[in-house]
Amino acid sequence: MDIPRDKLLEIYERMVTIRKFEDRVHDEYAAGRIPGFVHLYAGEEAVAVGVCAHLSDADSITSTHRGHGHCIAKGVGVNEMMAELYGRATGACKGKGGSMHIADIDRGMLGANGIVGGGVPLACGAALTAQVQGSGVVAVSFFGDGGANEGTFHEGLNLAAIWKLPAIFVVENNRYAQSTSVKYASAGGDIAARAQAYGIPGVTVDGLDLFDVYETTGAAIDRARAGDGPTLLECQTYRFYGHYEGDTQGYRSREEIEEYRTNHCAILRFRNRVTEQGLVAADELDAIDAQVADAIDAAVEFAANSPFPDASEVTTDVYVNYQEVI
Amino acid sequence: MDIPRDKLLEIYERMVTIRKFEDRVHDEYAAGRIPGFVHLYAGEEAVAVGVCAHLSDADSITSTHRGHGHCIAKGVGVNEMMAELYGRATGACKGKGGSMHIADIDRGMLGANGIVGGGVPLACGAALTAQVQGSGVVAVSFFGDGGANEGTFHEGLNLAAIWKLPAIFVVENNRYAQSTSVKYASAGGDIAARAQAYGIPGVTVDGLDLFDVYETTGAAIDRARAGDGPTLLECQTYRFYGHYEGDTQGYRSREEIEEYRTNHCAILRFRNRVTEQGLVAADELDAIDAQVADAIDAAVEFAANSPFPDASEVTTDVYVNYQEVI
Amino acid sequence: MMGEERTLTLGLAIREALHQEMERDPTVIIMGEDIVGGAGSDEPGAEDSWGGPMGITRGLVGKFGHNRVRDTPISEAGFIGAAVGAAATGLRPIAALMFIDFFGIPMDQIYNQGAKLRYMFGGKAKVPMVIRALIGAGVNAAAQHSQSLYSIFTHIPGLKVVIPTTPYDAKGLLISAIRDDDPVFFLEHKTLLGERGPVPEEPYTVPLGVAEIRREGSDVTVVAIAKMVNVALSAAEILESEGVSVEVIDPRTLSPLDGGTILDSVEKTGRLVIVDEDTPRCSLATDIAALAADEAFYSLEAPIKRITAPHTPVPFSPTLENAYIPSPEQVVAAVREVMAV
Amino acid sequence: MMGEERTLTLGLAIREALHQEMERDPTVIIMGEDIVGGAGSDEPGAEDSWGGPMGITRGLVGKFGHNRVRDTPISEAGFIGAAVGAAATGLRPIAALMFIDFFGIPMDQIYNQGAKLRYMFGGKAKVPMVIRALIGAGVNAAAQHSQSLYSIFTHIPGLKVVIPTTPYDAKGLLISAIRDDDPVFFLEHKTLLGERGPVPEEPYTVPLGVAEIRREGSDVTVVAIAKMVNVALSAAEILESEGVSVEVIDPRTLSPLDGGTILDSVEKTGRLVIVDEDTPRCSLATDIAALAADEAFYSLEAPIKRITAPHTPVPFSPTLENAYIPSPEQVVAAVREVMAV
Ligand SMILES: Cc1ncc(C[n+]2csc(CCOP(=O)(O)OP(=O)(O)O)c2C)c(N)n1
Ligand SMILES: Cc1ncc(C[n+]2csc(CCOP(=O)(O)OP(=O)(O)O)c2C)c(N)n1
Ligand SMILES: [Mg+2]
Ligand SMILES: [Mg+2]
Repeated sequence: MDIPRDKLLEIYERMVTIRKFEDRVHDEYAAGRIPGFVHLYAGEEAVAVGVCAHLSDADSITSTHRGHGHCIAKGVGVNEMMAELYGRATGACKGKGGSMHIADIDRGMLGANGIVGGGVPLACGAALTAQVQGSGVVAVSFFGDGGANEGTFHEGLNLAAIWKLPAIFVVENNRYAQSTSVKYASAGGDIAARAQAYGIPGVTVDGLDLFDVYETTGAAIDRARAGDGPTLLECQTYRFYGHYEGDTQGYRSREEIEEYRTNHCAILRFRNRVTEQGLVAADELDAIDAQVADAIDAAVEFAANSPFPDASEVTTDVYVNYQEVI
Repeated sequence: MDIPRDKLLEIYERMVTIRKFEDRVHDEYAAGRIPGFVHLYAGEEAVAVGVCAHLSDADSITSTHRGHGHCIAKGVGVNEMMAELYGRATGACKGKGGSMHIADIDRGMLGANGIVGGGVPLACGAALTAQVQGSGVVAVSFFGDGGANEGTFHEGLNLAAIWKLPAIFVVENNRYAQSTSVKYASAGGDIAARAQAYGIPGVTVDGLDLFDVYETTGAAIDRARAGDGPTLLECQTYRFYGHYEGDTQGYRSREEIEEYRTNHCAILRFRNRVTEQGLVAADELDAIDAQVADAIDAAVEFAANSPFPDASEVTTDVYVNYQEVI
Repeated sequence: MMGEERTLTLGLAIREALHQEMERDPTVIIMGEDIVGGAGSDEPGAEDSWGGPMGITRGLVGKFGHNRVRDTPISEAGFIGAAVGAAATGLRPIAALMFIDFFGIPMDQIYNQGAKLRYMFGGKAKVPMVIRALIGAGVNAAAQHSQSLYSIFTHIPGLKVVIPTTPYDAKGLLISAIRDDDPVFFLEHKTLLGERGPVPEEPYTVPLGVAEIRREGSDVTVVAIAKMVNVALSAAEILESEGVSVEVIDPRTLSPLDGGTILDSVEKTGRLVIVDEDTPRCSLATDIAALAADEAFYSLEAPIKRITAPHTPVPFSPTLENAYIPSPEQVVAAVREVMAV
Repeated sequence: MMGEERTLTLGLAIREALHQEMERDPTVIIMGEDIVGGAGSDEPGAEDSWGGPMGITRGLVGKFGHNRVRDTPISEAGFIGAAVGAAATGLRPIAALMFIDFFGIPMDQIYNQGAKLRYMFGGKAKVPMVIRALIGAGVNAAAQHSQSLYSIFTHIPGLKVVIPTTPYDAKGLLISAIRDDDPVFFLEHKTLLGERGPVPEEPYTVPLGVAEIRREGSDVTVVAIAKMVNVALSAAEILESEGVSVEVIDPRTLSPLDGGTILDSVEKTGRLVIVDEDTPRCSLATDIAALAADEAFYSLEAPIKRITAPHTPVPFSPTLENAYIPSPEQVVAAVREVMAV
């Protein structure tokens, strides 16, 4: 599957945006400027971007507690994202959601999710809307290796399979769920193979290789749009930061992390491949790096200069309409 | 696997007891003497009996809304069972549970269950007790083809597999969940094959053949006791009555039911085999038939002559102890 | 039939509302276990052989097709969560949970997802969906098929909770619920489904959040929920013969609650008794009592009495279940007690 | 250190109770996601690197081994249901749900199975288990990690609900909960875990169902739950300077509730304010108000006021979360209002 040059540049830009956004959030969090619980996506960029490169605003995704990468990949702006993490009124969710619920429904991003496995049924629902309306759009559910042990995984995949919903289920197997190894928690040891239980294709993907993710997802989306039903993709990847900001990471070694950061960086790998194959010039990518760095600086400035929501906002947006009609 | 003669007689007695008990409950219900929601097990006797023939009171089972057969197979007495269905104080649950919650924990029968899929985690728990205590006992969870689509199936099997719990999961695939065919609701079409997702054995069993059920279960129990973990058995069977008493059964034909009743009766098949092979004489079995008929009559009499629980009993047995200590 | 009002059972009023709303709005879909029936069967005539636990949804698939009328596997978290996702992306799903007792399976999808999406997203989403479920004791269905539980959904911000007690209200409230832009629990007391009453043929709405005074009275206010409205009305009959005038209020919607109608009545009568089939702790009964103990305090002439189910599961045996469900006699006794002051 | 009381944080008091009870009783086991940590890692030293979300269970596996101290997959219905099954067959499991907000996943196993087995089986089973979970707002953890929700568990017959507010009570109540033969929710407010106070080294029990008067007073009774006890005590300080004497009651156990202590106090003071971080509808706040509006009616001199979170999800932004959580100022205002009568 050949990726057009423009798309390659966009893909690179999105991956770098995720990386720099997360690196910056790490620093902002450490400096005490971002409150709450934060889970960073750095290291896993090729998964979100490789999948979402196929999607338009009309396609839906559901995400996880580790949702910043999915937002950026789906085209959510970094200004409103950073403002949301800062808890500001200009944030993507007006400061009401924060990192764990960051969303932009206009871009088809149905929210980060504080509930592991919580997004799987929601994605089935978005795919159901597509099917009922014959709109031709698809829905993607991202979730972790840990999430694949929740009952919603089973119920969602079975439902999508019998209804042949246009859904793609993307397991981000980053080897850990909090501190627990996937080897301990997942019986069978092969998450992609769980697809067989539902009679749907299950594919193991090198989640650190943008091209592998992109191609496999493309095939899955074609299947979905053709009415052939869902696909399960297990993307093998790795997270560079701790489970959450503050995690002391006693469950894995510095060396392991360094090995991945140095030798299995999806962005570097992408950069090397496209430059070596002469698809894109290195200085074009450097220009993107610089651009993105500026955009992240600007986002922080935007966030820091934005007002906090007024306290009166606490009781708005609960319902569309909750008047007692007398 | 050779079954001792005594065991053959016991097996026959239990199967016939289930059949006659259910036939009688059908009549009693129609006559308005049994209230509530009732789901009959007739037709599926070989599953409950073939499995429970391996179990002692120290082994546990969890059951379903269709629980009478599991009770009888596990050795619960028909007097207290019938009295329970009648809602009497002498019932197995003092009239508090009824058909959907009939239980006898002293016999390791952890209850019929009004929640489809509800028993799977409970059985994991009983198996966990066995493992923690090193008692060597096992736990069996019975559930339906429909129940295999609940999230608890997935969570329970994965948990049992990673902990190598001494558990056996028995799917009673009677082809329907209420009015819905397993062909519609279960993606993949092969429930036993779902075991692969958890790296455990999954076996398709002729659930109308007592011997097949007995042998396969025996192997699964050996595995469980040896510390090799759980097994999934899919027993293909058929229910003779409607989903519940009152079901008009528009979703299947009279012919289909008649075909099973006549040509796929597990009891008849057992009887023919043991008599043809000369393992047991037909008149011994006839004697059991007569004995059981008397026992069922006696059970109805016991139930009908038992008192209803006193209204004051409504608030007892909620807690072991709920005093405010002042 | 000029001049004669058409009557329907409550169950058929619901069916009519479903038909009319599905006709009016192509985004309305309906899903649940066996709401059609016979799915996957090769048998001719098997289709539509079930229609949900009470046959109410029979006939829908023939008119609206399988795309909009869907049987689901037994996967409540899966399909109710799918209804949430579908609602957030442009449909108006009606999901049938069958018995409210099953809420423990899809609860996360209901309360952490469906009820909160709008708020968490800063008001940028809406989740217009209806969950239909059967509630209540009275048919010996025992501990896992007889609960009321509406107190729990009323507790959850982001949900609305509706309980009709008459066929007229059932149709009008369901149409309102379907057209509403928020997630609504529409609860049907299983013993009321057969009740018959006048129901206009044309579609109409009964607004959410408006109580109905079922009987006017001046001595004591009785607020009663679902089947307890009938229990309260029976008690009122008995009490009338003793010269006590009872006002019976049916909130119809528990969230939002029409507190105004209740408080006005208590201000008039000075006495309040609440009849609630749900269990007593942290319940609608305590909710309404607390409201009056704050906002109608100066009108109160007697303690506020609550008649509820006991703090126990629902028992199976008829003698026990009868003792479990609040009775007219209990209401009469409570009213006599507050009148004796 | 003769004469000097040993102090511990509330979190460490919980850890000590776990150690002592596991030592005392070999049937006590503990399970939950990452309660050990590092499971499946080949890394030396990975084991026990987590200890649950707050590190409380660190150190248990070294002493009691993997047979009794188990990390679980992310499968709340699976492992909490397994705890129910284990409890019914002879163990005393302690299951860690991490955040109470996750209750929607295992709820069926908790409320339809664990809470009802005994009743449904006619008293022939017991289910001695403890579910530990973090509750409460105050750390900007947003809508799905900040809820209180104890009203829902209090509503359910068959469950007990315990919330300690001091390290002393945390240890003693947890030991009682573990020894108790019924299923108990043991709820830990995440902002109280670091609070320090005297804790005896030897095992001791604090009985379930007994409230504690945290501050004696004569003008108004304030019943406060969990972190709200501190909010009420701060309010009481302010009010004292205005000459108002506030009695602050900490129920400690929500089910069973020590109604006697509350009613006695209201009979003495004639005024009641309830402070509850949970959302307002069908809540502990309404529960306690309803109790007093019935059984202490004749002592009441003023409306019963409830200070609670609003009927909204928990917001993320600090300005909003601060507005969400009941404050001492709100309590002061409510007390002034009832004192003005
Ligand atoms: C239902 C639920 N259970 C537990 C948690 C706590 N929790 C948050 S993230 C996490 C691990 C998730 O692991 P995985 O699915 O592999 O995603 P990853 O963090 O590796 O991206 C856990 C247990 C939660 N948020 N929701
Ligand atoms: C959680 C839950 N969902 C739905 C139901 C309603 N219900 C009762 S039995 C049943 C069908 C079960 O089918 P299956 O598991 O195949 O068992 P069978 O009745 O065929 O023995 C359904 C949907 C229920 N009791 N519990
Ligand atoms: Mg992971
Ligand atoms: Mg079946």
